[in-house]
Amino acid sequence: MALHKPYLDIPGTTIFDADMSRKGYWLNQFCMSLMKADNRARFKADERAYLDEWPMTEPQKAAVLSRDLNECIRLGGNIYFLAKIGSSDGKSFQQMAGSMTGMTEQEYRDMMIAGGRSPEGNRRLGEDGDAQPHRQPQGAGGRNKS
Amino acid sequence: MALHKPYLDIPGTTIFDADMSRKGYWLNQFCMSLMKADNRARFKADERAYLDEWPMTEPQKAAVLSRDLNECIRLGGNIYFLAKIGSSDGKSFQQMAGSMTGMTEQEYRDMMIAGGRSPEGNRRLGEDGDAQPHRQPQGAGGRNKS
Amino acid sequence: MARITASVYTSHVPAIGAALDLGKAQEPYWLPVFQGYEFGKQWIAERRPDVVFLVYNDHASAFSLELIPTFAIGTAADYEIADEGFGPRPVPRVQGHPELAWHVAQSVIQDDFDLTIVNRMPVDHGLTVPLSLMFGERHPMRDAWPVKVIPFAVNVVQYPAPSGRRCFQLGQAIRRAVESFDADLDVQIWGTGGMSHQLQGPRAGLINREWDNRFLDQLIHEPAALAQLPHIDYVREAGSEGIELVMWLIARGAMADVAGGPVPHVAQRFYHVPASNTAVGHLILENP
Amino acid sequence: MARITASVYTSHVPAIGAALDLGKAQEPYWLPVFQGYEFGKQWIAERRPDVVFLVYNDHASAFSLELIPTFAIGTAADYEIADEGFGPRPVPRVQGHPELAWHVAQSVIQDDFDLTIVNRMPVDHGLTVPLSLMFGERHPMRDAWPVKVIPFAVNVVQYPAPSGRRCFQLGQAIRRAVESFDADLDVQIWGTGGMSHQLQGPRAGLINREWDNRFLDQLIHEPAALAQLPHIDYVREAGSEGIELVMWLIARGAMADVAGGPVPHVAQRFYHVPASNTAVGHLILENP
Ligand SMILES: [Fe+3]
Ligand SMILES: [Fe+3]
Repeated sequence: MALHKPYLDIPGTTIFDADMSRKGYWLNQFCMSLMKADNRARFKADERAYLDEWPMTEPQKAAVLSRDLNECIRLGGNIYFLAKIGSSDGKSFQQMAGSMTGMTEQEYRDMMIAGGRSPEGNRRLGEDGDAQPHRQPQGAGGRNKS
Repeated sequence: MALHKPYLDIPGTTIFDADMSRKGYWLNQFCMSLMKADNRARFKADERAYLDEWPMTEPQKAAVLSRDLNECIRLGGNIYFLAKIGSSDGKSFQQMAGSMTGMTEQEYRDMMIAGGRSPEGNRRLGEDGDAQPHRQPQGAGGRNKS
Repeated sequence: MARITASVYTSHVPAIGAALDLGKAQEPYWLPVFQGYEFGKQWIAERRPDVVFLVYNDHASAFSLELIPTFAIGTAADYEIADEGFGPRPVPRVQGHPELAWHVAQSVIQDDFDLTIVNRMPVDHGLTVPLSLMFGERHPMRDAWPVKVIPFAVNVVQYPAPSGRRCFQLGQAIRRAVESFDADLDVQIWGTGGMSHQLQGPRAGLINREWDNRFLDQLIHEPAALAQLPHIDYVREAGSEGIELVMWLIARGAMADVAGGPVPHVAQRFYHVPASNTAVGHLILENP
Repeated sequence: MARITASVYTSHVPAIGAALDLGKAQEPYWLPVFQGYEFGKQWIAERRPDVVFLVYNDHASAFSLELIPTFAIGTAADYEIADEGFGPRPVPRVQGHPELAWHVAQSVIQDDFDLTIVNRMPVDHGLTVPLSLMFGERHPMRDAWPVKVIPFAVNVVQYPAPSGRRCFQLGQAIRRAVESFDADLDVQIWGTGGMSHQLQGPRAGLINREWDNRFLDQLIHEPAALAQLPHIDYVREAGSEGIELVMWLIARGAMADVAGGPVPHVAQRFYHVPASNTAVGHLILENP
């Protein structure tokens, strides 16, 4: 409480502040454990059993199992920690980042080669850029939805 | 080099600065390991074998084996780390501190009850207080020597 | 809004903890020490704070030479009691106040203090002995400490410790942070360690009664001037471990008068030699 | 006396390391990136420093949420390569410079920066990718890096990161510390991370070419003004991970002109989009 959060009006963006850090503590510490090859092997052998060793919430475990990174972030995960899951899966950082937009891998890659996502319309909530809530998911994810 | 050391003129005193910290790194890390009951038991069972697990110098190991705390400090030990050895031995901090003066336990205790060691003559090297190099060891240690 | 109601200053000699834990508090050697805290125990029973912001130093318990933070703030919900080589002290675990701790951490980092945030930190005698002195004996399992505690660890083991000036400024930043926390909390800030003592070498056992009492005088009446004292003066006059006294300046900097408020009321002042190797000093300052 | 001869700025994108390690440097996607560093590789071969003071951030590799230092200086003799989830990068271990590192640590702590001193710290892509970019491929066992490195880790993962203003002041303190070290050493200071990128959420992939280039302009010509930029501007304009750019201000603050010396010479300026999710920026500034 009383923590000033000037960043809440930025669309599609979660700042890893005190509240998120407290919420996601064990989710992130679980991710950290994947930096050891032994733990990666145990995780890959039985993901559910490995997750159950950690005092994470059920929604956090479900989000990890389904590799829903947006949900992981909503539940307190930080992308640098979550990246250990992707690394364990053999995914690149571009594949991980792209997965949060709804775009296909190729669509996201093409966007980046074309110069990346524009800040226009994406600086503040209420503008009309492609990162705004009313335009999610993007790309093929969005087309599938509609 | 070039580290300013204004404290070198204080008698009977070693400041745990960068140089001491580098010199005593493994000696102190060994001490730190004695915070675990298992390690204390292994150390007490075979001190030499336990010390040999650490990349300490031979003089450091010898100083630990002989419980020569002044020598430990000269070799980079810090008193808060070294205190773990004393605790493992069941020694109080007063026994440990006293052991570095040459006084008997009773002499040191009596000095403290009488108000402690005076700063007079002990502020700078070259004065004539009881902590000056030319007056070591103190108490019974000194009498035995002469 | 949260407010700092008082500051408490006390030595945190490990032997005091051992005397309590081994039932020696009534022995002639220890009686005068504990008598000096009788006032404080009653005083705090009558005006129990919600949170104690407890400034202390770790004595190679949580932090080895692998990693040495100058300032570390504990933001965890609870803290285990450190095993300092003879098993953990038989006292309750320490409950934190994560909301206020994070608020202070965020605020003072944005105020240009370069804190280390810590979520796992066994706490040693530096933190538990002051709790025992002020709250008396507590059973490790059946009891709990009657306050939440925010542990704030200062490096005074590895030279160089932060300067007195820096500590005094930090205290001021902590006060601003606490006062901007929008819950109705009474917060005390405690500065611990000292007074004069030296635990090492042929100069072990040094005590400087005059210097200590001048320190108490100045801490009360002219803390800003006291904060200018260089590190070398502490070591020369108050022993190599006397440097712990810089931590008292953090607590003092958090008092209202430093920010132009009223002068604090001296509720208690106590000084005794010795407790083991150390001169025991204790002050209670109230914000009127 | 030791001296800071130049500062180098570069992104430290992990995919650049992966591209090098997997032999993809000649592919059309990566070629323009590595071409931007051809100048730097020749430049540094001709004026190889003795020590690189390498400002970077740890990406949840050495530091978990258990302990988050705002500023951590590595004083160890060597550093292992972190396993970031797919095994350590196949590059040589990093050799430190303990004497100079301790000297800087002691000096800037006494200058009221509250560093954490670290003697064991696996270093991740934030530190190794800049080394690879400037020194090229090195075999992990047969080769060594041609310089000693002092790793200096800045928290930009847990909000709040230190302010740009604080970073810029710290750079000035580092310069004073290096210049008071009485060995004849050429020291470069590197600022790494950035430029615009966002790795998370529906806004992932944000790139702001105009803002980045204005940042480069200002960093060169008016760094003191740039240092006043608040955190929120980085996030809004350059993406949530764009905040890494505050680290460039540490390196910039260490340049001679900030202390009244001559204006630096811009030896190299390079900008390219994209490398994976990120805009790559690179500058070399020489103290004349
Ligand atoms: Fe202490
Ligand atoms: Fe980075």
